[in-house]
Amino acid sequence: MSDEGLDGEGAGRASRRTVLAMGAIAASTVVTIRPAFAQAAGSVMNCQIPIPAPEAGAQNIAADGSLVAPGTPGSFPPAPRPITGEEAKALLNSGMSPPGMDGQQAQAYANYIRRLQAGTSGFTCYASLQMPR
Amino acid sequence: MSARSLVQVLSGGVLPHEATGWNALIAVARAELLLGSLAFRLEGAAVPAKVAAIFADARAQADQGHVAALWEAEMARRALAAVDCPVILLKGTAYAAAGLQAGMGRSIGDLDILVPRDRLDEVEAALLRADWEWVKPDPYDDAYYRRWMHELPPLIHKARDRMIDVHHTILPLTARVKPDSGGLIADSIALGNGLRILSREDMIVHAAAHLLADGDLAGGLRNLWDIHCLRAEFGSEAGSSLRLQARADRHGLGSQVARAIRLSDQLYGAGTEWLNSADPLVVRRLLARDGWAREIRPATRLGFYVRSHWLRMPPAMLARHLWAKARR
Amino acid sequence: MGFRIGSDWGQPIAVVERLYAGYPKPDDGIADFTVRLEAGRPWRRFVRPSVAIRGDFILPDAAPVTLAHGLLAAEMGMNLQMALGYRRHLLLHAASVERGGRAILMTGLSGAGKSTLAMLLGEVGWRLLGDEFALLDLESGLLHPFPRAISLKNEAIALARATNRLGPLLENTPRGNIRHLCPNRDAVARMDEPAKPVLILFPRFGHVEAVRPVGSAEVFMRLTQASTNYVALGRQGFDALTRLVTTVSAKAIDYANTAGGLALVERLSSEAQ
Amino acid sequence: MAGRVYTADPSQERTAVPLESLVAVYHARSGMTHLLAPPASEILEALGQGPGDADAILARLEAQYEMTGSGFREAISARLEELEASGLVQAK
Repeated sequence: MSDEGLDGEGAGRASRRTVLAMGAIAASTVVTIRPAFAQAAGSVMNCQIPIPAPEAGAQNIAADGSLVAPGTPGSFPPAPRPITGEEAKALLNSGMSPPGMDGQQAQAYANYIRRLQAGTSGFTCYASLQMPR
Repeated sequence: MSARSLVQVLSGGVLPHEATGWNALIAVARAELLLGSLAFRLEGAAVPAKVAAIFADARAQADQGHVAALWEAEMARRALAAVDCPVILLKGTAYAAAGLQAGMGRSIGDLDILVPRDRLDEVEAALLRADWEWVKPDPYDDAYYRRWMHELPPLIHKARDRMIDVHHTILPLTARVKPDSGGLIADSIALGNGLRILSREDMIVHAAAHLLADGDLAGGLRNLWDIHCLRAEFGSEAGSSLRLQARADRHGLGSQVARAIRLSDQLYGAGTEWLNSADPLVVRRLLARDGWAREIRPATRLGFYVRSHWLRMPPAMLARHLWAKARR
Repeated sequence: MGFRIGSDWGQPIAVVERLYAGYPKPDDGIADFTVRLEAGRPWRRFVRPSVAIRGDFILPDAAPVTLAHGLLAAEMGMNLQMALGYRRHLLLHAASVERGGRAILMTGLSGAGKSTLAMLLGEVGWRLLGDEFALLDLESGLLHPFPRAISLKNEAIALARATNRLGPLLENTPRGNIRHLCPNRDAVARMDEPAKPVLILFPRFGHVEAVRPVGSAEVFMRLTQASTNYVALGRQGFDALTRLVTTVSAKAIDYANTAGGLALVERLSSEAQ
Repeated sequence: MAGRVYTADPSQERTAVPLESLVAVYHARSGMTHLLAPPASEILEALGQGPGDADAILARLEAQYEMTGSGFREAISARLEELEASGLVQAK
């Protein structure tokens, strides 16, 4: 079973040999299927992203989305309410600020969302917005 | 009280005889992460067809979960091969790898491994080279973990999205008892695939430590089921309970192990052991779920939350830790 | 498949019961999943009541729903249990319809129009198998019906003709206005009757009409990402999905309006093997 | 110089289904599915003859295929690293 599908087998010994293109060194040739439950779960739910995550404590958000101490110049206070999945989608895809937030502040939040990692509040929501289907 | 019904069915008691009872049993088993264990325990029993289908799904899910968990252990082994230190599997992965009854149907989340403390830096570097990364770069957490905990801050694998907890002992350094971590490693057992597991006694000691000294009792029913299964499997060997108690004493965990054994007997075994005065409160907390799997008695839970923290670290640090948490 | 829904309020339960009045009761009363609709905080039962969606499986980032949208909360709660907990079949986030024993699977981004197409097809001689999830049998390769209420959004609401099967209008939800349409009697009566998939479509609404064949590798990749349990099913999932994508043809279709979309689906289905 | 020597799990650990120019591989040991593009699938296949380094793989591929492109050895090494990260092969 595992030998099927590789056009080399048998054909290699035939008179006309199969061509194998080696491709560029940097080209990726192995893609692993990842679980997609977050994407699909997000598509059946409304989700929200608290900024910052409650577990991060009382911190401000810098323009690049990183967390900084309150009062850091150029940083923005926590979002007054969680950003909904729909708002996050509009913000990330077309730069549209959620209601009640100004442009620079919203961009800092957008960068925060882009930096979310697994295990952080809001990550499954962010992941659910990612996968084009 | 439906958690009680789960415990009774797991220990061989009568099965529910109507739908309400089954619905409650299944919901509570899911909430306590014991549905897979329950499904294996009742494999072949006369249950309604719908229940049999749910159990078959649960067994298949547990089996596939074990494939993924054992694979994660194998990938950790490959990543750490160059470090050349003993790598000891803990908890669910260890039970599954060793084919123990405690592993039957058990859900397995993160990969937990134990390595010698003086090799921790090399282990960390090797994992980072093999595409594990820090879960959260929070300076407080990081400093806290490194200084006080019994493990590295959790790492997650970039491609496989699975977490690894790298332990160097089985209790936080802040706990008043100091387990003999050298003994844990010296007496560990090779599995023949390049990985190791704790000795039988240490496995039970670790499960007990995890239950009573290192948590707020959340997930305690599963933890006690682990202990019950481990003892049932190991206990037939003459003198084992004496050996177990001696081993527990050596780690400074004699009373925790004794209590875990009392509780597991009370819940899953003959139930004849005399209960210490604090035990009923623990049992009450462990069984605090109704037929909709809702957590009941929040006051009890809150009490235990504080208590578990008190056991984790000396009081002055407790205050600091709570204060840092409260600011979040 | 059965769900047990508990709620801190009577309203969501009453609306669910009304919408699904024509559905058979589970014969043995044993639920596959439990859903709980709870007040996130005790006072939220009374003050600006908001419904937290809980149950056997929960999503940590789930946004609470206002009590006025209790039906939505119940539907989301059930969908969430399926998405996170279901293992009996390969679960695809797709709509599906059947006629003459031949089924069409439609999957795509939310908003691509699959629900609307499935709803309209379901009213013109096709049997609705499901609007949100398609269940692919791991052994037989057949699609099992899962005919729950179709969630119609915004402009699509006006397209529903069978007003006696509509649930309440839920205004200003996070996804706009939503109204649920209960599938017709045929879809409900034959919910135990599976069908063989013969065509996979990736519809896209609001574009100039176009049809593009989609190769098996792309279909495979897209369906793994449209499935919540593909990875969890292991070898069985792999076998079922590779069989589906190597035996059933797939097309990406763009359509400008619903009439054009319906005509396109009819044409492609008559051409499919 | 001799490169790192790689081995593949026995072929019964894998199920492969061709999907046009790609191959979908189910790896029973990990429970994971990988989609392989050429030449990764051919390299995996070549390892079926036994462990080998990039040079050995190159020789096996040259015996079977008309190779096109350039920098074969480097390309093979890069593919082996990808396969190693996926767990389908391991370095000995």
